[in-house]
Amino acid sequence: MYEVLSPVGKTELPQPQPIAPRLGSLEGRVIGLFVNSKPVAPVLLERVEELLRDRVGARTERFRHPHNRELLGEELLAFRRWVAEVDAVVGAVGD
Amino acid sequence: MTDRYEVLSPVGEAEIPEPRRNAPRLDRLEGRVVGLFENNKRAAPGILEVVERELRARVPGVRFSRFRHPHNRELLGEELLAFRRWVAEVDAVVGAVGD
Amino acid sequence: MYNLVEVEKLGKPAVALCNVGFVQDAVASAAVRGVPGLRIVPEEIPSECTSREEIHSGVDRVFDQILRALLDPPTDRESSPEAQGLQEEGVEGVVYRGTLEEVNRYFYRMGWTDGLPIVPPTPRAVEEMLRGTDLEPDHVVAHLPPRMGKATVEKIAVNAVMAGALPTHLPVVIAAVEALLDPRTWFGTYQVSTGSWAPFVVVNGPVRRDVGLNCSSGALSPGNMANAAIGRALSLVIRNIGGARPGIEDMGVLGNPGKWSMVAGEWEELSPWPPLHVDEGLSPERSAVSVIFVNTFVQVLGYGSEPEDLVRSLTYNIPPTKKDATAALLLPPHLARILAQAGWQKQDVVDFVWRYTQVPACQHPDWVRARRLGERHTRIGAVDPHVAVQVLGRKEVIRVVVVGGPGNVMGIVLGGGIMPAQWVTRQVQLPRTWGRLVTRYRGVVPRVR
Amino acid sequence: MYNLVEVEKLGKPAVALCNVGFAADARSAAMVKGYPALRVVLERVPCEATDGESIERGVVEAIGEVIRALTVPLQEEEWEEAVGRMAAWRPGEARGVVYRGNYEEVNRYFYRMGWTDGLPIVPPTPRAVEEMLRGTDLEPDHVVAHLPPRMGKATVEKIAVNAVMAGALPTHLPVIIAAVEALVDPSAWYGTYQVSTGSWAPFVVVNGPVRRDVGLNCSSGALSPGNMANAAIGRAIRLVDRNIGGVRPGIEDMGVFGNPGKYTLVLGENEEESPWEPLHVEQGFGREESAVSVFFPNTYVQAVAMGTDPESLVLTLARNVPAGKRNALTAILMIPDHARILAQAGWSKQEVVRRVVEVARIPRYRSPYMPPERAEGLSPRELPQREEDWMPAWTDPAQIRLVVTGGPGSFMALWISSGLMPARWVTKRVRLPKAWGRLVVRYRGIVPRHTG
Repeated sequence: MYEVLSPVGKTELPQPQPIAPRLGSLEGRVIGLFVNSKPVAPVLLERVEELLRDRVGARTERFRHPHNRELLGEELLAFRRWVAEVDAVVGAVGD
Repeated sequence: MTDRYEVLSPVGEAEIPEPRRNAPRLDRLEGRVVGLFENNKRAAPGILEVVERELRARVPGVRFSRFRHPHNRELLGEELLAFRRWVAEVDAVVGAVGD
Repeated sequence: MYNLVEVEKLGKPAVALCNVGFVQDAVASAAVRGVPGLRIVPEEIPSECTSREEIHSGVDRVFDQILRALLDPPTDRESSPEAQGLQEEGVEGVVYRGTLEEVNRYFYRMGWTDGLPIVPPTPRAVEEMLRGTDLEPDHVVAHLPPRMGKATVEKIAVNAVMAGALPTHLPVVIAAVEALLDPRTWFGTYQVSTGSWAPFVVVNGPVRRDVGLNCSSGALSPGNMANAAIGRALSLVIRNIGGARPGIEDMGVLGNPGKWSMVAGEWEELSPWPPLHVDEGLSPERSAVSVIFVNTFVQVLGYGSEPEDLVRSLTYNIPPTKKDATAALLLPPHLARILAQAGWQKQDVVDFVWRYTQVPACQHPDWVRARRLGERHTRIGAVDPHVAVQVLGRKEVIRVVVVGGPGNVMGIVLGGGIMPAQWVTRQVQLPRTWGRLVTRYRGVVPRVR
Repeated sequence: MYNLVEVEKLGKPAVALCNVGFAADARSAAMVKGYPALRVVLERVPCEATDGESIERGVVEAIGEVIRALTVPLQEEEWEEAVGRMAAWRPGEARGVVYRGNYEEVNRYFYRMGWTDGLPIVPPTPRAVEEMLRGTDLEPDHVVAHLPPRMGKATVEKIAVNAVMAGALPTHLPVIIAAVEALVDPSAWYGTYQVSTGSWAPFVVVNGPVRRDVGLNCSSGALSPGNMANAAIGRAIRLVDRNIGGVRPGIEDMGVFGNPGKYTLVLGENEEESPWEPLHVEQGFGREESAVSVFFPNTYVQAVAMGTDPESLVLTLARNVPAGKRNALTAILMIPDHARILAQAGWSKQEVVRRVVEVARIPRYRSPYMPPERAEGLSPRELPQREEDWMPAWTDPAQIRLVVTGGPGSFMALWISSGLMPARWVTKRVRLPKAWGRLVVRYRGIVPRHTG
C-alpha cells in the first residue's frame, strides 16, 4: 500500500466576481474593439464595426494589443484609460 | 515499503549461433587477390581507393577486386549468390563499414 | 482573455468572440482570473483564415449573439458566481491510499499523469527527493500560469518523484522551472499555444557528469534516466502546478513528443568551443540550464565533411515558416572540430546560418499572407516574388550546441518567431552535501556502456 | 558487417575497416552472426567524409593494422576475450522469475540491466502478464517475429511482458502485436532504420474501430503526453525493440542526437471528422477493420497555414520540406478543419498529395547530392530563376500519406523520413480476441476525468 501526496500546486484564485451590468441600448454608445495580435482579428473586428454602426447606430473605438500576452505596466495603464472612454468592449480571442 | 514483486524477464530468446573462430589468415599478401567490399556509404569508395594504393605500395604483386554493395542491408537471394561467387575468386576481403 | 476580464473588473460589459474550438480554454482562463461568467460568443471562422469574405460571413452569423451578450442583463449565476471546482485541488497531506496499480489509475483519472506509470509520491520518497536541495520545502520557486499555481520546492519534488527522478536531478529541475518563469521564454504563451511547443533544455557544467546526463549518441532518445526523468519532471510540473491540461489549456493542435522530455547535456569535454553557459556569462565550473520552447526538429545528413558543406546542410534545411525563430543548431563534437580547425567559432556558424537561410519572397509566409489579404503596401508585401529574403530575423536567438555521437548528421531544433522569445540560462544551485548525494546515486546506471 | 561474416564463413580472411565511433556497433553485429572475434580495424576518417585529405590521413594511419589483421593468426587470448564478451551479452533470456524485490529495487535492477528507457516501469509479474495476455487469442509461445539485430524471438508472452512494463492495458496488446508485425515487414526497412545514425522513430497510425475501443487520442495534442493508449502502445513497441531486438543506445542504435519520438509516436486518425477515406482503407483494408500503419521518420516540421484557402494549405506543406529530405517517405498531418476546406474544393486525399508533389520544388544546389563546386556558382543570394535549376522535392506521390488528426487551430505538420532506403508504408490488420467486447468494457473507465 502506498500513501501518496498530491502533485497539484496550490493557487491563490481571486474571489469570483459578477459580470458588469449590461447596456440598455447600443444606440449612440461607444463600443471598444479590442484587437489582439492574431492575424484574423483586424478583419473580423472590421466587420463587427460595420455591423454595429449600420445596424444599431453605435460608434466604435479600437485598441490594438501589441503582443499576445497579458498587458503590464505602462501598456496596462494605457488600456485602462481606453476602457474608461468606452461603454463596452468586444474582443476576439483564441486564434 | 512492504510490496514485493516477482518479475519476468523482458528479453527475447535469440537463436545466436555458437561462437565460431575466424577463418585462417594468409601467410603473406604478396601475389594474392584482396577483395575490396564497398558498402553504399558515401566515404567507402574514397577509403578503399587509399587502401588499394597503400597496399600496392607496400605489398609486391598484390592484386585487387571490387564488390559494390547495392544498398545497406543484408544481401539475400541472387545478390548473395553473386557475392559468394565474388568471394570465391579472392583470397581475403577488406570492407569499409560503420559510416 | 485576461484583458477582457480586466474590462469587466473596471465595470464595463465585455464580450469575447472566440473560435469554437477554444471555448473551453477561454472559459477556464476567465474563471482563473475571477470572472467565471464572462460572456463568450463562439464563432466558426477557420483559425488564421485569410479569406476576407469568409471572416465577414462568420461574423454575420453570430452578430445577434454579440448584441445579446452586450444587452441581456446578467443571470443569477453570472451575478453571484461560484469558483467552478478550480480550488478543490492542490490538497495538502496524503490524498490517496492504494496499491501501485490503484495509485497509478487514480492519478491518471485525476489528470495528474502523462499516461505512463509513475512512482507513487509517498512522504518518504518526497523526503528523500528533497535531499537534492537546501531550499526549504515551502519555498515558492515560482507561480506557474495558467492557474498561477504555487511551485513550492515540495510540490516540485512530488512531481519529480512521480517522473522517476533521483534526488540528484532535483536541482536541475528547479533551475529549469526558474528559467521557464523568466518572461523572456514566453512560457505562459507557449505552453498553451496551438503550436505544441516543448521546453528544450540544454544542461552545462559539472552537474552533467555528476548526474550522468547523456551528452553523446542518442542524447534526445529514451534510455538515460537523467535525460528522461528531468524532462518528464518538468513536463509534470507544467501540467500539475501550472495546470495546463491537454485539449483544454494546452491547445497544441497536433502534439509534440518533445513534451515527454527534451533534455541534452552539451559535450563540453569534446567541444572545441566555449560551452553555452560560458557564452551566457557564467564561469565554466558553474552548472546551468538553458531553455527555449520548440516545435520543429530537423535531422539531416551532412552534405559533405568540409566546413562549407556542414553549414550549408544547416541553412538549406530550415523551413521558411520558422521565420525569426529561436534556434539550436546541434553539431556532434567531431563535426564541430572540423569547423574549429578551419577557424570557425560558434558565432561564425550562427552568422552564416542567419545570413544565408533565405527563400524567394514568394515562399515567405508573411509575403503569402500579405498578398492573400491584399496588403501589397506592407514592407514584405511589396517585395518582388523572386527576391531572396532572410528567414531568420533574429541572430541573437540562435545558438550552437555541441552534442551527439559519431556519424555525419546535423540537428536543427526550432522555436517560434511570432513572440519575441529568447534563450534563458539559469545557474543550478547545488546543496551543501552534494558530494555525498552524488556518491549515493552514481551507481544507478545501465551496466552496459 | 553481415557480409564480412559471410566471407569468414566461406573460409576467407576478412577485415572490417570501421570508424572509431562504431567499434561497439560493428562487434555487436559480428557477435549476432556468431563471429565475436571478427577483426575490426578502427580508423579516424570523419563519418561520410568527402574530402580526400582526411580520408588519406585516416586510412594511411590504419593500413599497417589492416595488413596484420589479414596475416596474423587468431591469438588464443583474442579468442577468449571475444567469447567472454559474447557470453556477457546474453543475459536475461531465462524463462520464469528473474528477480524479486520491491518497486524501487525492480526499477533499479531493470534499469541497470538496460531493460528500460529510464522511466519507471510496472513490474512484469506473472499475474500482470497473464492479465495482459487476455488481449489476444494467440498462444503465449506463438512467435510473432524474429527481431533484428539479435533476431530475438518476439513471442506473444515476451511482447506482453514488455507491454506490462510500458504501462499498457490488455486492450492495447492487439495493437502492439500488429505494430510488431508491421515493423518486420521487409518494406519497412526496420533493421536499417532502428540502428542508423539518423535517429529514426517508429511512427504508428491507428485506424478503425479499435481507436475508440481503447480510447486513443485522435484529436488535440494526439502526439503529446497525456493519453494512456497513445503513450503506452508506443512505449511498449520501443521496449520490444530494445529488449527483444536488442537495440541498445550508443551501441546498436547509433542515432547521433536521438529523437524524443522514440518515447512514443502513436496517433489515431480522426475518421469521424475526416471527409476522406481513412488511411487503412487507402491501404486496401475494410473500413470496419482495424489496422496499424508504420514508417520511420526523424524530422518533425510544424507550420502555421499561410492561408486557409486550398492553395495556401497546399503551399504551406510544399514550402516547408527541408531541402535535404528529397524523395523521403512522409506523413502529412492535417486537422479536420483544413481537410474539410480541401474536400469542399472537390479534392480527394490523393489529389491534395498530388498537388503538394507538383508544387514542392527545391533549388538544385540545395540538394545534398549536388557537389559544392556547383553550389558556388549559385550563391544563396541569387535564387535560381530558371526552371531547370529547381528540382521536385518528391518524385512519387506514393511516398506521402495524408492523415487527418489533431484539434482546433491552424497548424499543419510533416513527419519526414529519408529517401536513402526504398522503404514503403506498411499496414497490418489488428486481430482482436473473441472476448474483445467484455475486455473493452472492463478497461474503458480508465480515462482522465477532464476528458470524460
